[in-house]
Amino acid sequence: MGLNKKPELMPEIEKIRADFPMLSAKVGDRPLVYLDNAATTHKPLAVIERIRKFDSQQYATVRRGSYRMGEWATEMFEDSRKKVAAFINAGDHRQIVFTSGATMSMNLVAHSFGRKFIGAGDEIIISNMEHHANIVPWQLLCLEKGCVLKVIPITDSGELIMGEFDKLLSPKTKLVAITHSSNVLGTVNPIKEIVKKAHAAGAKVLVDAAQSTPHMKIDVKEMDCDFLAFSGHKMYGPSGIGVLYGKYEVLESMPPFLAGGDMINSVTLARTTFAKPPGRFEAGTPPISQVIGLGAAVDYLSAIGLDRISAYEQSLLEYGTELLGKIDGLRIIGTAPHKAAIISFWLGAAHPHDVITIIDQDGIAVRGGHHCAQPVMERFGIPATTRASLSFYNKYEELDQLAESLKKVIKVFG
Amino acid sequence: MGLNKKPELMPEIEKIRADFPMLSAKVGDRPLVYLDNAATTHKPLAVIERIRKFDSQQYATVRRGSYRMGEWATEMFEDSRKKVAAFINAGDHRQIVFTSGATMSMNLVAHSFGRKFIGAGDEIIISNMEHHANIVPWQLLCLEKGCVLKVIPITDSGELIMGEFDKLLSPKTKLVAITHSSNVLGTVNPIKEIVKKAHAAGAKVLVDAAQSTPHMKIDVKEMDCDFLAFSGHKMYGPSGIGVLYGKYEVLESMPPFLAGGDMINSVTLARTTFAKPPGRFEAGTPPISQVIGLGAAVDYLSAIGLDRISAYEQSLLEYGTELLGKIDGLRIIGTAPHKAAIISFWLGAAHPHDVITIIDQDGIAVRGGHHCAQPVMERFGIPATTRASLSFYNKYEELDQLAESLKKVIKVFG
Amino acid sequence: MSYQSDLYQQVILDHNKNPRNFREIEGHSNSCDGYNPLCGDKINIHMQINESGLIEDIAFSGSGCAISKASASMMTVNMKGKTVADARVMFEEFHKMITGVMEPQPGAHHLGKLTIFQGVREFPSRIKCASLAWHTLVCAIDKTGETTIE
Amino acid sequence: MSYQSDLYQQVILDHNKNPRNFREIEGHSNSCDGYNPLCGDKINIHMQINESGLIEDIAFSGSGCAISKASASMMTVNMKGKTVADARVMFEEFHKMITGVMEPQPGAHHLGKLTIFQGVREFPSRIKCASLAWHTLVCAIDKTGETTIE
Ligand SMILES: Cc1ncc(COP(=O)(O)O)c(C=O)c1O
Ligand SMILES: Cc1ncc(COP(=O)(O)O)c(C=O)c1O
Repeated sequence: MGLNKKPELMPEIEKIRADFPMLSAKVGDRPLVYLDNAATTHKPLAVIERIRKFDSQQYATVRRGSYRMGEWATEMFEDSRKKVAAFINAGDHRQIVFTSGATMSMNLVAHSFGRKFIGAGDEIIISNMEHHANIVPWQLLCLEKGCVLKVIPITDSGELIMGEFDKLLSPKTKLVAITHSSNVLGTVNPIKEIVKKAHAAGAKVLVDAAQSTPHMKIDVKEMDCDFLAFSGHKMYGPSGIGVLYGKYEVLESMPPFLAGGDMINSVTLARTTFAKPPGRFEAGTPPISQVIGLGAAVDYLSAIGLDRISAYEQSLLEYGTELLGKIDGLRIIGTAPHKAAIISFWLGAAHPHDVITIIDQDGIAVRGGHHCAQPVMERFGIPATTRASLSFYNKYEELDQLAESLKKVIKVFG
Repeated sequence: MGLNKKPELMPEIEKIRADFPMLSAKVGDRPLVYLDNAATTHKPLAVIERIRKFDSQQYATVRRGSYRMGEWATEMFEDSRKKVAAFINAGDHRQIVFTSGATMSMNLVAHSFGRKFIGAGDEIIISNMEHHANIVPWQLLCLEKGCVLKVIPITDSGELIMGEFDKLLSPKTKLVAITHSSNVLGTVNPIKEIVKKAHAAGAKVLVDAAQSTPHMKIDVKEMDCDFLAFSGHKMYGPSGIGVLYGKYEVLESMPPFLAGGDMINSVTLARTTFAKPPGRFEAGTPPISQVIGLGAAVDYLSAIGLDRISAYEQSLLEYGTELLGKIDGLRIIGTAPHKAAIISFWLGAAHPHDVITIIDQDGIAVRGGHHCAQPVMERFGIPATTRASLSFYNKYEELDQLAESLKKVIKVFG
Repeated sequence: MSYQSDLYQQVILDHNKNPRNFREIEGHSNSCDGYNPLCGDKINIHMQINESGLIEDIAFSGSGCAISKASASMMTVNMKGKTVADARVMFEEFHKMITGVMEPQPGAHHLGKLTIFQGVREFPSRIKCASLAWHTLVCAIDKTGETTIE
Repeated sequence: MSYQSDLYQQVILDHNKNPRNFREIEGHSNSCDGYNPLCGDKINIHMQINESGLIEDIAFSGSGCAISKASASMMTVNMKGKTVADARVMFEEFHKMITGVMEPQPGAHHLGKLTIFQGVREFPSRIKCASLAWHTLVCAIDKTGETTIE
């Protein structure tokens, strides 16, 4: 290894950067160096313009079988569903439920699947590296139902201790809710193995893919998971849109969650019958323009190719890890061999909050805090980390800038 | 009265129409005549451009106290909250909860307030003119909790029978959930009186304002309601965004509903404490760009003035009612003296579904169906209505076109 | 494309105004309630099928638009005297025709006068109106009792 | 605006590195745990207040950024020997200063050296860091036991 820039992995990087208007933004007088991609990603013009075009030339409400303008909008809307299905290799597009975000997708499973199929004494297994969105819904469910939350511990490098998972699994396990990739540690978990074992124990598996869909090829058929949740805004799409993939027969076994228009077949004041999935779970007017925009994001990512994106981001990760590793007193949190391009660290002298304020003056945007993953902080005995999370639109030079700026921090606090 | 056009009520109508790119859309070779505003409204350039600008020059995630880009975005985001608060005269902006839509707002109340404060034998009063979004959440709640749903009947003209409401009210009543304005009949209900009586009986009141916020000045302080729910996309804002107003002390008494990031104060794997409202009810990354866009919509409406909007729309309503009333065999459903600019009708010879297909050929977009309000259909003994719902961007001439086109329908089915 | 020549042809308008077999069959052997939740249409089919699978009688009731009513009316006219097996074949053919999967060349199918519905393919939101009665027919044959097209 | 001259002045960096009164008080009369959920900062305040409302001793513990730690440290130094009433006045003044509501003209307030925190107003996301210790102080005086700034 060594400090090895491999720009040949993304030769058109400048062309790509030009696709993202935000990447030429300035913070004060400094160009923005955006390294907070795990929080949210910027949108390519293709997405911004798709939404604008839809809103100004094609806008209508959907799914109400009406005039042609509405039919066309419905067609585009359902077309996005098919694109998303193809993107994660879901096959049948009726397995794609549109939600308002990954958080909502997981809450949907907790309320609909959870409240129906998980009872007193049953167990749900999560891990020590989950985002709050994949912890709190289960805590609330267990408070209500009397089920028990079990936690797969993690190693010092930030990997699941699979042997402990094996021990936690039992006939009581009804659900394993696990992140595909940790938003703090970067760790990519062995989902296929987890699903296989969980299924053998009779449990369903929900995968929190909020951090993986933007960065690696997802194949739900190969994973064989029962649910997969993710957000549009983390994969270069609009805010306000998320996805819940669910196996059709599982979705079909679930009661509705939110109630309102479009999720019913017939309503009388006495009795109501419900639509089939995905409609059953899409009450009310959906985020129409955002669904259209998500379709454009999927097209954009597919055109570049997830394999190329992964390869380039891995090279950025390797470079950044080496580079930051050389900084005195900097401790990287999350060193699993199989990880996404996220570098969390603890900088002895300076608290993450101070780090971000100082490097922000250089135009560098990274996150400092607990990243909505407090149990990870506890596990590593630190209150917070500073996190640089990378995208295929980042450059090696931006990591150089980060390293330089961190050296200033050390000088201030030295 | 008489067929009286009063263009002087909106002298700048052509300027206004030019603000809405969709209004110059074509359906085939015909200009779009958009009369389906109760389903969804088109967006002025001010909204479309605000979103585009935010997404391309100002985008960042919010509420995570971080680099300046994120602080600025948070400021704009919270500024929208203040704008929305002012728009409905809410006072304290912490009483504005952002949701994904009116449907979600009502579900939030059902799950959080409802599941905590409404139990077996308690009663919820709704009316016979509710949208499914204000029926089904309560049906599901009552199925779960054993509470009882009571329904205020309506007269042949489509008004609430207030004497019956008085009889339904009792100490058992925990909630009155009522629409401000019916999406089928147009009826505007006497909310102030309802709230007064409900409060006297010890019940809280939720107002479904999805159909009123775009058309009349809303003053929650004057109404004194406990909750008010509405959607961005019906008030010239983006899709994917809604609002729940709640009195602060009521919101504060409620447990969280959706769980995830940002709605908590601290999470351990054992125990979690929750944030104060509105944060408590805004789990996960919010619909950031849509909140910003909603702020722009509020600005746009306020600049024109809700009073002028109401006056002009009332004149359109009067004109349209007269005009369509002259058509042979056309029966208007919903003839309350106090109604919003919605004209639902039943055209003897032709089923609404046939009506919309035929007039769609003339570029006219109206809705045909049950409008997610099947109990209204049952009440009037019809399977569906055709509905023209008007906006301040409509013109008298568009109503003339509708009338002409309906005459063609009659010729076909005569 | 014109709605008058393609969709609302005289025959269809006539069946809408004067639907055939618009009644119930007392003591029917088969029945089904069909719903189209999108537009609220309801079609109820009653059938009398004998032991050898012959459709001796068929009737419909309910409410719906001109397309769904005319489609139901013409279907019942065509079904009487056919076998259950014939009915299934025609359902398939009809469905393929209105969704544009099959061109209704003369002689290549069993639809006869029902080809009048081919114009529906130009009006995607109306396809379900034309097919509701047919889905309900299959449901009645299968004795499922209730069907919903979404 | 520069982070070095406005925010991270030497005095602040020094209090961060060598916080004063960074300890617990056994048998304290008043205490409170303060949280800033946004950044995970926690500050615990212990106080010894006598019958006449005099702050005889005050100390803090917990974890946080340089701003919150230095703010807590300098606050404890300033509070010792003051009355509860003084403390409340200073809380108001401090809060007004860091939010930019009040200009810290010499003589017009009781903040003394604490005006060094006025630069925080230029860093809105850091205002809560500077105020956490102060909110916790008021909470301890009120014997509320726990406070969260949101
Ligand atoms: C009266 C009324 N309430 C609630 C709703 C639901 O709004 P949304 O679909 O935007 O959630 C609508 C619109 O469909 C409505 O007309
Ligand atoms: C791993 C993980 N899961 C879930 C979420 C929640 O996503 P959202 O806030 O878009 O609902 C996030 C992002 O914050 C995340 O990183």
